[in-house]
Amino acid sequence: MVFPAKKVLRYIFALFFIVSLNFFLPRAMPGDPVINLLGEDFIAGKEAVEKIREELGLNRPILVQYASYWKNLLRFDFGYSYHFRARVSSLIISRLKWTFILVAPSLILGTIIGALAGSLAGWKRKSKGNTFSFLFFLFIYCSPPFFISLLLLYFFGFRLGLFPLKGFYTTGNWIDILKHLFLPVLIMTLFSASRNYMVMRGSVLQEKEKLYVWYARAKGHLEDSILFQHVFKNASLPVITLFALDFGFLFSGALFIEIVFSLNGMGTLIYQSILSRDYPVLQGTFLTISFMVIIANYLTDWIYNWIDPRVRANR
Amino acid sequence: MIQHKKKIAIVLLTVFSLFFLMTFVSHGEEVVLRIGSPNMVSTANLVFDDYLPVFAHISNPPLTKMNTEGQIVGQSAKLIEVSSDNTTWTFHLNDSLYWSDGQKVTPQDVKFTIEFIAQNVPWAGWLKEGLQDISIQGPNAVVLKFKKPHTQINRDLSSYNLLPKHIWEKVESPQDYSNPGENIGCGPFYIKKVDLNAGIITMEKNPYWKGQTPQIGKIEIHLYNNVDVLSLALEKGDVDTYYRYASSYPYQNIERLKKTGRFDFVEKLNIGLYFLAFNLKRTPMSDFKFREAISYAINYPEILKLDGLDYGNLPARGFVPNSMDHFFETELLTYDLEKANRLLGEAGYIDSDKNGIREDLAGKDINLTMLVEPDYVRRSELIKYYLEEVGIKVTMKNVDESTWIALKDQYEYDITVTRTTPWGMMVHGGWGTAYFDSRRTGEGVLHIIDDPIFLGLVDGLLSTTDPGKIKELAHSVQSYYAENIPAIALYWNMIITPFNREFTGWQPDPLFGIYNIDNFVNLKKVF
Amino acid sequence: MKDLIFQRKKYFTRIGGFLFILFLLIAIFSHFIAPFQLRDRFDPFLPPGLKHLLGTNDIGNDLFTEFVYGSRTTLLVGLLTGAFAVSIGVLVGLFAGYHGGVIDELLMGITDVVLIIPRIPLIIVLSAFLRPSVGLMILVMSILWWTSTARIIRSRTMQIRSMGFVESARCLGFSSWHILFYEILPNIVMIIIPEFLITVASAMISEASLSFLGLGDPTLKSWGMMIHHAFQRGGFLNGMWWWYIPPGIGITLFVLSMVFLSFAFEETEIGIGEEVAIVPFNR
Amino acid sequence: MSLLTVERLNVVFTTYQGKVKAVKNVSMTINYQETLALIGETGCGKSVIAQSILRLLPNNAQINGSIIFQGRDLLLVDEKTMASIRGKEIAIIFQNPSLALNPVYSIGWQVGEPFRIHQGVDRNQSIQESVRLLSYMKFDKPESAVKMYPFEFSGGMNQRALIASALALHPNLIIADEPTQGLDRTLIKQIIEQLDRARKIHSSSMLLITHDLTVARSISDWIMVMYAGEIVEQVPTLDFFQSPMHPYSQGLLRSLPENGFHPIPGQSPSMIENLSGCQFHPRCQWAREQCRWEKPGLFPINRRMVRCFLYD
Amino acid sequence: MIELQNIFYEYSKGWPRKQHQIVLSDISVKLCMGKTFGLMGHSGTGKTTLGKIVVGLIKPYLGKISFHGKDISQLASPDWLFFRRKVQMLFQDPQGSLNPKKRIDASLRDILNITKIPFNQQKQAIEDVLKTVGLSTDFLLRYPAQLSGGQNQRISLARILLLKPEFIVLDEPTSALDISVQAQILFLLRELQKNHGLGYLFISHDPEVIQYMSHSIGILKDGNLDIIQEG
Repeated sequence: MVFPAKKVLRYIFALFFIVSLNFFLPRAMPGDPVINLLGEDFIAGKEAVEKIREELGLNRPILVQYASYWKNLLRFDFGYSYHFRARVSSLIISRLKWTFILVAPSLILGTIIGALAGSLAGWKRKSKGNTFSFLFFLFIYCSPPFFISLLLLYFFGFRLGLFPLKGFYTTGNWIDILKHLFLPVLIMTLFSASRNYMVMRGSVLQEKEKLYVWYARAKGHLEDSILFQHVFKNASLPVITLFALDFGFLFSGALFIEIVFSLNGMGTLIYQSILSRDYPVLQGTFLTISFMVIIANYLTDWIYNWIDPRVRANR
Repeated sequence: MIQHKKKIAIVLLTVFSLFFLMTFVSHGEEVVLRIGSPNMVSTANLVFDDYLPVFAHISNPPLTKMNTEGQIVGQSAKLIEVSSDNTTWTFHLNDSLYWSDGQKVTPQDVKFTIEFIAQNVPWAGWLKEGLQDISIQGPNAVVLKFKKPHTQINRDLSSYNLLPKHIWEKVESPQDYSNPGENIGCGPFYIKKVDLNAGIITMEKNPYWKGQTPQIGKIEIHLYNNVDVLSLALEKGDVDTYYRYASSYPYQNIERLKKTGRFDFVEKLNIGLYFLAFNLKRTPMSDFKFREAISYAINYPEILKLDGLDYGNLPARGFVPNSMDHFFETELLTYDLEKANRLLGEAGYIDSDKNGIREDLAGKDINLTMLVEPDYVRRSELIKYYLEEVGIKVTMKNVDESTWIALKDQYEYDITVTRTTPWGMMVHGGWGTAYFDSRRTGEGVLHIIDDPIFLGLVDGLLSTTDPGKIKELAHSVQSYYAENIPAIALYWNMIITPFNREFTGWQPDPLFGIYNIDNFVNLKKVF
Repeated sequence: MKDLIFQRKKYFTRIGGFLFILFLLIAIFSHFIAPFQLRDRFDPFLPPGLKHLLGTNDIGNDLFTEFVYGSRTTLLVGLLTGAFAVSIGVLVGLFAGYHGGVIDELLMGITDVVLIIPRIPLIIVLSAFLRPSVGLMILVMSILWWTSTARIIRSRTMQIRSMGFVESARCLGFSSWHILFYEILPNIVMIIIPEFLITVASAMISEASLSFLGLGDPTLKSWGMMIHHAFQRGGFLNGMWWWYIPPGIGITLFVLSMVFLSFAFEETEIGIGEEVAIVPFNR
Repeated sequence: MSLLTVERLNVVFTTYQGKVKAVKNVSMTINYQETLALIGETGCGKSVIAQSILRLLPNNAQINGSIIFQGRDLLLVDEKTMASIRGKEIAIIFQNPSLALNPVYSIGWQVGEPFRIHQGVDRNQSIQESVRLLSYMKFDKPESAVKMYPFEFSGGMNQRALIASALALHPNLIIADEPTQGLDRTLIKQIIEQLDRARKIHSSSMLLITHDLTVARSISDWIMVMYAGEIVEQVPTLDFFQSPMHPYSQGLLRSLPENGFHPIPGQSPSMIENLSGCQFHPRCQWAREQCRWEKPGLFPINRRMVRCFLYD
Repeated sequence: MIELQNIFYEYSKGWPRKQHQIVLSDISVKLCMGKTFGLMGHSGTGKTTLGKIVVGLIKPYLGKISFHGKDISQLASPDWLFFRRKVQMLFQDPQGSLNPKKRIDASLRDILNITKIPFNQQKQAIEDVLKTVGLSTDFLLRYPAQLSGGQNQRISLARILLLKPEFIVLDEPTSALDISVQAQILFLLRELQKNHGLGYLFISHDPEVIQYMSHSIGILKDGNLDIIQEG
């Protein structure tokens, strides 16, 4: 699959910008860059600090530092966390896996459920079921994620005792993992679905007045088959765009859910590094998420290309 | 579409009921003590993690410990000797200690541990600088020789876990050594697994443990990011007790737990406390009369009730709580608005322009900058209200922990609310001197007193190991606090630990609470 | 049949408008509405009653008073962020869409980059380096939240630019400035307003979420902070719903009112173009 | 026996500005294998009649009257039956082919759609069928054309694809709603010829809606002139061009290029306001006092009908 | 008089490798005041592009346009403004050439404002121009969507007339209109030419309309202009 050079260039530029931001931010912030780079949790004697300053090359000209920063990044070296006593890259990889297990099903389920329910709601606005689903998703859409998480945890986890309150697993077999993941994935799915629902509903509302819909009707299609054979594909284009954005959103949303459910994923990693002001980890996670979003954008373009012939031809 | 909806509903129902059924999976027979803790372990490192070293105190017991009476006694070391000039300390090891792989604990292990700490742990810099020589004496004794007299080394070593030399010397970079699997230990339990994805640290019985045999078979430490969720887990029965280093179970949640009828509570007066600190390098805080007046402006009963839910005692002018060794009774702090106003007036702080705010001696409105850390917002808010009651304006400055440290080190504040930990109360000269001695630095250290009298008392404490002399000096320090009020204790609180009634025999110590070996070997499951 | 739809829309609009104005009035006239001062203290943990409509909190402050005053901060954060972010987005979108060419490539390149930056993590990184404060939060959100607006405005501007009246205006000799702000802007107001409302909503939810993480300014009285304290001080566990539900519902209702209002604008304009439906709502 | 009979059709739209009476008391008949051309100005209600026949009006429309198609009243049958009639027995060609085609599906997929809907043919076979239909419509390379998308075609090509699709199942009635709108003159001729040829081969009837008199003249058998929602003249095509009777018809013919672009003075009335009397009286040079107050009926003269007091 | 000399125009597409498509090649024509030049051609042959080049909305790739003997690309600001006002264009889509969010009144007043007509004279000017295009003042408070195509086209014409132009490019002004309305507009345009001595460049694909309107006629095909009838 070849892409227009312009798009690729944009992604490269975006990556370049984010990496640069990540490089200059700690150096531009008030305070000692050593502390800004190592985290405030890091306590060491003066000698040690000087030694590390030397190691990090903070005495060298900023452009030289910048170049070596890039070199490190290309080797997937995000630095070292004194708080976690580990390389940031290995830390992120071990956490990313779990967050992915959380995010991927939510994203897929959320997109499917949201798109289906949303298209139905846009198509037949008057039915009672759609009014209900509209109000339901609107409520989810308008609520802070941590709020919903705690409420669901309280009712399903505590009151009804159906699900465990923390962790990815206890024993580690797949049923156990599913049981632990059910509530977090449910909540993330709801959020993802609510966003997709709103977009899909609006999109179908716009599409349904278009001439090709009337024409499909004139050909003898029944209402439901117009929706699924004609409108759905057109109306889902904005949802696909959202897919990439959703990715970043779910990673941030996962933050709150991971905290509430004590899940040892990227969100908790971010949270722990906030608490200990572990800047290398914060920056590493930030970079990773940005990178994931760029990849998701790339993927989105790909899907978009595949669905919309107009885009394909405009290359 | 209706059919579709039905299908979806059926699938959802099936999945749901499947999960419902799975909740009835039963557990094994072995007696397991499950401890819930919000102290999130972030890496399986026995030395550098924030909290794993605390949890490892029962698997890799330090040389010394604090007993339930608050005295430092030997743990892995059965006998501790100190030379008369306080420079040479000899630790005779308990000879019945074995690592969980069957090897005997040797003085080499201790030597390795202390050298490792001195070399790698930044906050143990004093050890690196002060240590002259470590040698092994006989089959089971280690001798530490210091460059200058060190009187409290037994206490300072009570927090460093013993490391097995035969494992750690093979590790390539021990600074980064984190091991989520089995960690060899020499306590009654050893760490079997640190599974952060499950949020569980599993500890199993050390088969070679020669001391009192524990009644429980296994300890699981369950980690919760969120305290409320942890409280729910307690209530639900997911965990049996609660442990948070140097902190109590949230007071607000106690009543609720009591109602379940399944829990009892260990109540222990905390050695640490919350206090209001003055920046003595600035006016008007440097004026004793001002501080004295303020000490009457604070509504102690109310702050105890609101902030501590009455789980604690009213404080005395002597600062140090009565749970501490060598407590010396001083006059209780009292709330007397009239007196506070009168004293302020007498000291010359009068509101002459009638704008509701008193002026300082130079004639300017008093506007105190109060540093507020996120965790101390409520207490700080109350202090602000109290001071405004007597005509002193307070501006709250929101800072995070690191900024707080930076600003207090630069004396860029007027007042602040902070706390002491039990450990902090005991280090340095003890009795809180660590926080005030102007010659010290450190995270929570305020270093605001440079009065030679006070420094003399501290030096006295630092140069003796004689119990009688220590007691005398401890009393003097408390009198000094009472007479000079460099800081005001807000209240003395309790550390409350809920536990499942099925377990009995709890023996908390003042330093690490329930988390000590004596406690765990004595615990019994009743039902 | 159509009447029914109109009525439904009116219904939503009325609820939305009513709630919006209600909250706005509460924020503006806090002094008159609040029964007590923020600093007044009573018995702690009182349940709702006649004297204290929403009971009292852990240090005995009247929660209704706190709720009323808290609306100020929360609404301020939301409305200011919305205003700033949407202004940036509208300007960028207008210029990119109208001028096209290199300017468009450049502005849209920047938009894409900013869109890719994960918002909440960046705010977290920034608040970690700097100190949390309302100003910072508004600033950071404003410079991150404008992208979707810019995209939509751009695509609409491009559509409008190709319409005859813009060309005709150019031909008649109007300046670019006149064309942008007098000819094109009135035609995109209908998209700007829902974008504004959605941005406000998103900012408010973010403020609350960050406060929950402890990244808010704890000395400030906002709804997010109320919830933060409720969770910190056992309000949630002890079922003191009167402590955390009103601010939570407050946020949800205000956001809801915004969304309802935005629907009113959305549905009058049909066939705006596909991108309008994209309402990225990042928290 | 007629194929389609419309009787007393009234269509009212409810809008923000008020009630719009788009079609007022229209009756008409289309016989087998005949073409009826409905002509009139933009907005006079021509398309509404077409949409009423297929029951494709938006929700804010109210229809009254009866539309008898092959013995069934289309306004009374249920939605499922109606769907089975659409595309199979009555096909429609829209005036904006590029918008009527779905942008994200290939031409072949869309042209062959009637086979899938009404005959349960599978996807591949339907595309084969559309190759056949497109070659029939004189597409150069029908095999590659079916893989193209509407945006890759010009308006004229899309229109031909639409016609191909409409004729797929040999419908009895084809409704062509301004099929030549916006196309070049040369193309118009070509498309109209193809349309007429196809109609004749399938022996279908056609309802042609247009404002282009030239188009109407070339293929229609009957002409029906509409003005402001009413039928003002119904007449065989030849007679119409020879001797238009209604003053509006006369005006229309005079404004044709070949007759020297002589405009009718004034403007057509708004459909919201209720104009009393003859709808054309403000612009009519023969208007008299009676026309102002009294609505003329449709007066039959020979084979034609005229709504004017002049022929009372 | 407007003179086009050797006009070239090409359309480029794609990035980074551009594809060029020549739209107009070497076109030279003289457009006179008071006369109509009819420009014919199929859709997509660049008729509208040529029209826009004449009014200066698009710059040609090569070539010179002179207005009263002066090269318009060399014009200084006041002269350019003069040219901009005197040479106008009427677009094809009647509905689209008026701002849908503005009442007719405001659309007209905008023009009067840029020509600096004082407010108290505006009302008279608007009444006059509406009379010229054959509309009543009732329309002033309506929006373009409430008018028919022919009425909108009249308003567009009124806007142009307010600038007192010398030359108007008419880009298929009637192709979207009904036959009867088309006749009205064409009639009006001829009246205006007679009364004001306007020059027209009349663009259309309809030979009959071109014949009816024009003094001289050119056909645009494959980028070349063939003049088939000299006026």
